[in-house]
Amino acid sequence: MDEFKEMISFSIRAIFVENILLAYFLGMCSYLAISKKVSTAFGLGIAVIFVLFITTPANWMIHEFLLRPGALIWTGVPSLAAMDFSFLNFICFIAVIAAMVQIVEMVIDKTSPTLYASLGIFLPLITVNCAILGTSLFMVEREYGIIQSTVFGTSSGIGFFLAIVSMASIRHKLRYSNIPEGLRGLGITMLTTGLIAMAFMAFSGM
Amino acid sequence: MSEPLFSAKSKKVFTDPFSENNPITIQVLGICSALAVTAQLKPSLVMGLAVIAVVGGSNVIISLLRNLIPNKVRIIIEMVVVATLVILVDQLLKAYAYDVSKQLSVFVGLIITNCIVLGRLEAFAMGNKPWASLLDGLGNGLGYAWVLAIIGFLRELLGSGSIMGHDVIGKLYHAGYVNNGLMVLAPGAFILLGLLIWVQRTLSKYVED
Amino acid sequence: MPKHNNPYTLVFVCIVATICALLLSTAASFLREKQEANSAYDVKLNILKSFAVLPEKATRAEVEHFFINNIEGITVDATGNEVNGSAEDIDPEFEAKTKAPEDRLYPVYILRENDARIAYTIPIIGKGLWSKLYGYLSLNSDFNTIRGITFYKHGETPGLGAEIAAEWFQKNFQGKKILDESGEFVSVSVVKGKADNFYDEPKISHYVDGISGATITSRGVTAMLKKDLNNYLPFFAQKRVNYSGD
Amino acid sequence: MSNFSLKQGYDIQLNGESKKDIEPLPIPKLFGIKPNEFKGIKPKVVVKEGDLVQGGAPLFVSKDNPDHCFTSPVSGKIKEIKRGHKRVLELISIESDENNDQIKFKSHSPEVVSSLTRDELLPDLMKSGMLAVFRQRPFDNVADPLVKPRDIFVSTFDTAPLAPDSNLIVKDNESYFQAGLDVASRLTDGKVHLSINGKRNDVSPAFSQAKNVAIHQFSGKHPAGCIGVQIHHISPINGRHDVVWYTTVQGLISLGKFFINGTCPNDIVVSISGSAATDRKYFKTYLGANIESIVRGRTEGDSVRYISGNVLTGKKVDAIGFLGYYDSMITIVPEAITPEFVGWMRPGINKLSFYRSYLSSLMPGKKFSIDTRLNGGHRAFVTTGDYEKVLPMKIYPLFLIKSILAGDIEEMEKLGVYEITEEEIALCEFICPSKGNLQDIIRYGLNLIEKEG
Amino acid sequence: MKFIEDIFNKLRPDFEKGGKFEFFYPLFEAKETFLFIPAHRTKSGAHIRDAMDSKRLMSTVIVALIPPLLLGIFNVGYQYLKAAGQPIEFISAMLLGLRYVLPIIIVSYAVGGVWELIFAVTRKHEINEGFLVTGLLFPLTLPPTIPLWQVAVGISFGVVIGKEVFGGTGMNVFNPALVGRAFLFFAYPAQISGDKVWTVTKVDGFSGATPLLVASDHQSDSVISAIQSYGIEAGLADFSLPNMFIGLIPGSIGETSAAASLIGCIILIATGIGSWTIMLSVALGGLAMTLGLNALAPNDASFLALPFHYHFVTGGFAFGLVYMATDPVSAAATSIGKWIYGFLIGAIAIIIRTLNPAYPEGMMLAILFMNAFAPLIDYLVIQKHIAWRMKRAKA
Repeated sequence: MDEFKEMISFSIRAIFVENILLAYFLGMCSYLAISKKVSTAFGLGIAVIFVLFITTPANWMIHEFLLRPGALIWTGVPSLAAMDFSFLNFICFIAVIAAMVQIVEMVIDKTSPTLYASLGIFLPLITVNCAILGTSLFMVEREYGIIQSTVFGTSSGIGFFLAIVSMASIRHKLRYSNIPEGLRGLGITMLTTGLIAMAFMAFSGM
Repeated sequence: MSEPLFSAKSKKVFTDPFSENNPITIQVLGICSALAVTAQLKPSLVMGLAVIAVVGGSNVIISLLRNLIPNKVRIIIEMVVVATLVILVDQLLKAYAYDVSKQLSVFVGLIITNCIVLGRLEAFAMGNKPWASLLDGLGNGLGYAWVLAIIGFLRELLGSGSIMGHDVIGKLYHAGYVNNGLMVLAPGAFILLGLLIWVQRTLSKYVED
Repeated sequence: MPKHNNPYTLVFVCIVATICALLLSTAASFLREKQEANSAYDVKLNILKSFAVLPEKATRAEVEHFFINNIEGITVDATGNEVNGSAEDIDPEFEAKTKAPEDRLYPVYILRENDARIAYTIPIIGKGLWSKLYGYLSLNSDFNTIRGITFYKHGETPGLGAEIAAEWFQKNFQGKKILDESGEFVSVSVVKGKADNFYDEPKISHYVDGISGATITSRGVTAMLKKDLNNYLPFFAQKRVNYSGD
Repeated sequence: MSNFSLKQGYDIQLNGESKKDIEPLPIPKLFGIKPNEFKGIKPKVVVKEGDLVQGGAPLFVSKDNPDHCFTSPVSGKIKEIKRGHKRVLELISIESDENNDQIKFKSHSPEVVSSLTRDELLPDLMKSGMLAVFRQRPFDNVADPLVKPRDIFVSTFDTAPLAPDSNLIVKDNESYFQAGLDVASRLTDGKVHLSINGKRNDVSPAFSQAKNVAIHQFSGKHPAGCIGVQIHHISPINGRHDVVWYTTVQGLISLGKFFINGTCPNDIVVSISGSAATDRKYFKTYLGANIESIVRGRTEGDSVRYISGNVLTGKKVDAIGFLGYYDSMITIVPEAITPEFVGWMRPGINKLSFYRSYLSSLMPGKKFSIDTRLNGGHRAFVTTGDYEKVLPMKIYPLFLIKSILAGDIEEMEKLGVYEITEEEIALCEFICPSKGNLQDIIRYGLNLIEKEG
Repeated sequence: MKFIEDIFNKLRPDFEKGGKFEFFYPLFEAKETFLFIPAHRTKSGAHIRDAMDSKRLMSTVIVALIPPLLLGIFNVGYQYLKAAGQPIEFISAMLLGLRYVLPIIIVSYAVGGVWELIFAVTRKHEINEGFLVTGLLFPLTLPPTIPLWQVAVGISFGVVIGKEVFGGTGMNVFNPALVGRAFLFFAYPAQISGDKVWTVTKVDGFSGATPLLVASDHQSDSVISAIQSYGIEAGLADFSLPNMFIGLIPGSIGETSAAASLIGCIILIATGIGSWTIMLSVALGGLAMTLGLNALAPNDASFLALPFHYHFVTGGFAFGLVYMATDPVSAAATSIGKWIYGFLIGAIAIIIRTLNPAYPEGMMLAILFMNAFAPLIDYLVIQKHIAWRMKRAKA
C-alpha cells in the first residue's frame, strides 16, 4: 500500500512538478508545431503517452540486460560481463524508439483503422520527439527500476499531454487577440508556455 | 565550378541563420533540449559548441555520402551518423570537460533528436556540396549557439548575479538587490526566449501569420 | 539520385554501422582512461571540498599533490575498529546492497596536518526527490562539530532541490553539532524555512535553514545524515575517547 | 398548441409608447424603394428616370432570376435612380401621381385561395413583387422562389421596445390574414407555424384561432417575439441548406388582400413612438412613403433621430428618407449632444441599465427617456455570461462572435451561426459593456459564410 | 463643467489624426472619457445603449475593493502597534498603515500606468480601465514589507507579460495581477513568504507567522489549538476564529479579512458584476476537498484535519474567491465551465495548502493554474455543445 502511495506521488511529481516539457523543455518542437489545433493536440498527446508507455520499459530492459556495466553477466562469459556498453545508450534507445513506433504504427493500422486515422500521422513525428528519448535517458540517469520507469514514462506522457492540450486551447482562444506583430506565433507561444510553467509550479514541493 | 571559397553566396549561406533565418527564432527548430542547460552561461556555451560540432560534422559527412545513401534508409543513416557524432562529443566532454559534462547530463545526448540537425541534413546537406554544407552547418550551429548564449548569459546574470561563475552584483546586494529566482527556473527560460524572439523578430521585421 | 537495389542498401547500412561502431569503440576505449581519471579526481576534489581546505583556485596538480600528502583513507568495520584496506576500494552502495549490517565496511578519509589528524570525512548517500544524492560530510576531530559538507552528484530540480549543491546551503552546516549537550546523537536536520525562526540556542546548533520549495530534498538530506552518521557512531565513540585523552 | 416559456431576455423600459388609435394619412407625394433592403438579391433596374409606372409594375428584377420582380408601390414617375459607392443601387424614388393606379392581377375568392397549388401561386407572387413579404433563414434573404422552404414561420407579436401591437393591426383584416395564412400553407410541404404572445390574454382570435397552421404560445421578455428565437424552439435550422421562410402579420394581410382583390396592396399601419415623438399613435400610410409625410410636426427637441423600425434593429433615416419595406414603426429618440460630466461615476437614477450597478435598478417598472449616447468607448470583450442572459436560445453568443472575428467559418457553422441574425443579437449588443457592434459582426460573419461557403 | 469641456474641445484637434500630439491620443482619450461620458453617438446597430460601460464596470469592482483596502490599511497599523506593544488607536493605526500601504499602491499604479501608456501609444489602442483594477488588486496581495522596487518589477511583469503581450485587456489568458504576484513569489521568495514579512515592525526577531504557516508547521496535538494558542502565548496575534474572520492578523495587505471580502462579494453579486457561480463553486470545491482530506487526516495534529471554516478565513482564500477567481477574462466563459473552473480552484487551493509542504498558501497559485486550463474547459464545453447540435441536426 505504501509503495502504491509512493508511486502515486511519484507520478504526480512527474506530471506536474517535473513536467517533461515545462520543466525540462523536452518535446518542444512537436509541442510548438502541433499545438495550433486542439483536436490534433489531443491526438499527439495521446500518441506520446502511448509510445512512452511502451518504449520506456523496452529501453529499460535493453539497458539493464545489454548495455549497462556488468549487464551481460547473464551470458556467463566473464569477458562480456566486464564490458560497459553504456556509451551505446543513445544510439540503441533511438533505434528502439524508431522501431517501436514503426511496430506500433503497423499494429494499429492492422487492428484499428479509426485509431490509426487519428493517431497515425503523429506516430512518425514522435520518433524525433526528444521527450521520448529524454525520458529513457532520465530513467537511466536516475537509476529507476522497471516499474518506476514505466510509471515515470507514462506520467511524463500525461504531463506532455496536459501541457500541449492546455496550450492548444489557449492558442485557440488567442486567435482573435491583437498580439504585437513580432510576438505572433512562436513568441507568444513561448511566453504563454512560460506562464503555464509558472502555474504548474504550484505543485513544486509536493 | 570554380566558385571561390568565400563567395557572396557562401557568405550568405553562412550568415543567414544568424538573424533572417535563425533556426530558433525564425525557423522554430531545435528549441527542445537546449534550453534546459541555459541556467548558466558556461554550459550554454559548451552546449552551443557541441551543437555546432554536430551540425557541422554531420552536414559534411552526409553531404559527402549524399550520392551513396539509398533513399529508403536515408533517415536511419542520418540518425546513425548524428548519433555517432553526438556520442563522440559526449565522450570527449567527459574526458576533457568533466565538470561541464556533468552539468549537461543527458542533454548532450538529446542533440540527436534536436530537429535542427536532422532538419539541416534533409534541407541542405542532401543536396549540396561538402563545403557549402559545412558553412551551412556552422552557420546554423552558430545561429543556434548565440541564442543559447544570450539566454544563458541573462539567466545567469539575473538569476544568480554572476557571469561564468563570477559574481558581478557585489555591492548592489547591500542596496537591497535580490537575485531573481524565477530566472533559474524553467519559466524564466521560456519567458526570456519569448522576449528574445520578440526583439529579434521586431528588428528583422519578421511576422508569422 | 541513383537507384539503389536492396543488396546495396543492406551492404551500405552494414558498412556505415560498422564504421560508426568501430569509431565509437575506439574512441570509448581511448578516452576511458582519461574519463576514469576525471572521475577519480572528482572524488578527491569533493573530499577536499568537504574539508574546506582548498585554496580558491587550486590547479589540478595542486589538488592531486595535496591529496597525496595530506589525506589518508582508512576503512572501519561496523564496530568502529580500523581494518586493513584502502578507503578508495570501498563502495558504500555496494556494501549496503550485498552485506549484512554487521559485515559492512566503511571508508573514512582523514585530513592530516603535520601528522596530526584534524578532520574526518565520510561519504553520505541518500534519496532526494528525484535522484540519489551523493556527498561527503566532514567532522572536526571532536567528532561532534561539522567542518563541512558537500554534494557532488544529484539529479534534483534546478533552482529547488539542486540548491543543496549551492554554497549558501552547504555553509549552513559549518559549525553545527551532531551531539546534544548530554552527548547523545541527534544529528543535524534541515528545517522548512529559516532555522532561527523555530529554534534558539542551544537547539539551533542541530538545525539548518531549508531550501524553499524543496521539502522532499531537504527531508532526504536530514534522513541520509542521520542514517550514515549512525553507521560511524561506534568509530566516533572510540576515537573520541582517544581524542579527549590527547 | 405548444407552450414555450422563455426565461432569458430583457424588456427595455422606454418612455414614448404610442396610443392604440389609427389615423389615416393622405397619400404622400414622394415614395422610395431601397433595393438593398432585399438581401440576397442582385438587382437589375428595369426602369429609367422619368418613366411612368403603375402600382405593381416592376422597378427592378433579380439578375439571377429575371421573373422575380420588385415593384412600385404606387403609380407615378420615376424621379431618381440613386447609386452609391461602386455603383451599388441605393434608392429608386417615385413621384406619386396621387391616383394610386394599380396593375390588375388575378383575383380569387377566399375559398379558392386555399386550394391553389404552389405552382399556381408562385408566378403571380413573383411578378407582383409580393413574394418579398417572405424572407428566409438562414441569412435573412428575400425568399428565393427556387427553394421550397421546409416550414414557414409567423410571429404575431413583437417584443421589441415600443413595438406596435399587432392585435390592432389585424383588426378588421382578419379574413385577409387567414387568406394570407392559407396561401403560405400552400408554399411549403411543411407546416406554417404561428406563434402568439403567451403573456396576453386578449390575443386576437385571428391569431389564436387561425386555421391551417400550428399554433405556438411564447411567453417571455424580448426577444421572445423574434422569429429566430421562435424557430430555434419550434423547429431549429440545422444548416445552410435547411431553409425556412418567415413573414409578418402585415405581410400576410397584404398577401391575403393581393389574392382576394387582385391588386398589390400598398397601405400599411405604422406606429410612431419614442420619447422625442409627440403625437404618438398609429398611422395608416403607404409602403415606401417618405418619412416627413408621417412625422412632420410630431417631434420635440432640437436634434432627434428618426429610426425606421425599433431602437435596436431599425435603420437611421433622415426626415427626407423613406420608410423601410419591412418596418411597421418609426421610433424617434433624442440625439446625444452634450457630454455628461463624470457620468460613469453618478449614482444613475435616470440611467437605463440591464445591470444593477446604477440606482435605477432599485426602481422596477420605471421608464426611461434615453438618447443615442454610446455610453462609453469601444473596448475588447471583458465580461462573460451576460449575453446568455438576454438570448433565450441554446447557443454561445460570445464564442460565436469570437469565431467570426477570427474568421473561422467551420467553427461558426458548428456554433450555429445559421440560427442567428442581427435581430436576435441586438439585445446582446444593447447590454454589451464593451460597446461592441455585434449586429455588424454577425452580418459580417453571415456575408463571409454566404460568399465562401 | 462647461469650462473643462471647452478646454477639451480646444485641445482635441491637436490630438486627433494629423494633430501635433496625435501620438498621445490614447492619453487624451483616457482623460477625456474619464471626466465625461462623451456625446459619442451610436453609429450602427442598436441606437440606444445600456448605461453600463467598462469604466462603470471596473469602478464597481474598485468600490468592492474598498473594504479590504481600508481594513488592510488599518490592519498594517494595528499589527505594527501590537508588535511594538503600544496602545492601539484607530487614527494612529490608520495613519501608520497609510504610511506603508500608500507608497505600494502609488508605485503599482504609477509603474503599471506607464507601461499601459507606452503600449497604448505604440500599439494605438485605448488605455483600458481594466488597469485600474489590476493596479489595486496587485498591491493588496502583497505583504506590507515588500520593497517598493519589487512592487515595480512585479506590476511591470504582470502588465506586460500578463496582459499587453496578448494584445491588452480582454485578450489576456492569465489574470495580470496574479501573474505579477506569482512572479514575485517565485522570483523573490524571501520577500513574499515566511514569517518575517507579514508585519511591519521595528521589533527585532519578531515573528509574524500567518495562521497557515502555523498550521503547516506546528508541534501541538491539534492543528486548531496550534493556531489558536500560537498568538496568545506570544501575546502578538489573536488567532481566534472571529478575529481571523475580521482579519486583524498578519498577512497580505488586503487578504487577511474574510469579512471585508464578503462585503465586496455582496457588492459584486448585488450589482451582477461578479459571477456568483464561480464564487459558489470555489467555496464548494474547497469544502469538498477539505472534507475529503479531513477524512484522510491521520490525526488532529495534521494540517489535513483543519476544518473548512478555518481554511476560509485564513490566507487569501476569501479574497481570491471574490476578486481573483471571478475575473471574467481569465476565467472560464461558459456557464458549465464556470462551475468546473471554480470547483477545481477551490479544490486545488486546499490541496496545495495542505499537501504541498512548500507553500502553505495555495489560493493564488490554484487560480493561476486554473487560468491555464480555463480555455480547455471552455473548449470541451463548446465541443459538447457542438456534439449536441450535430445530434439535433440528425434527429
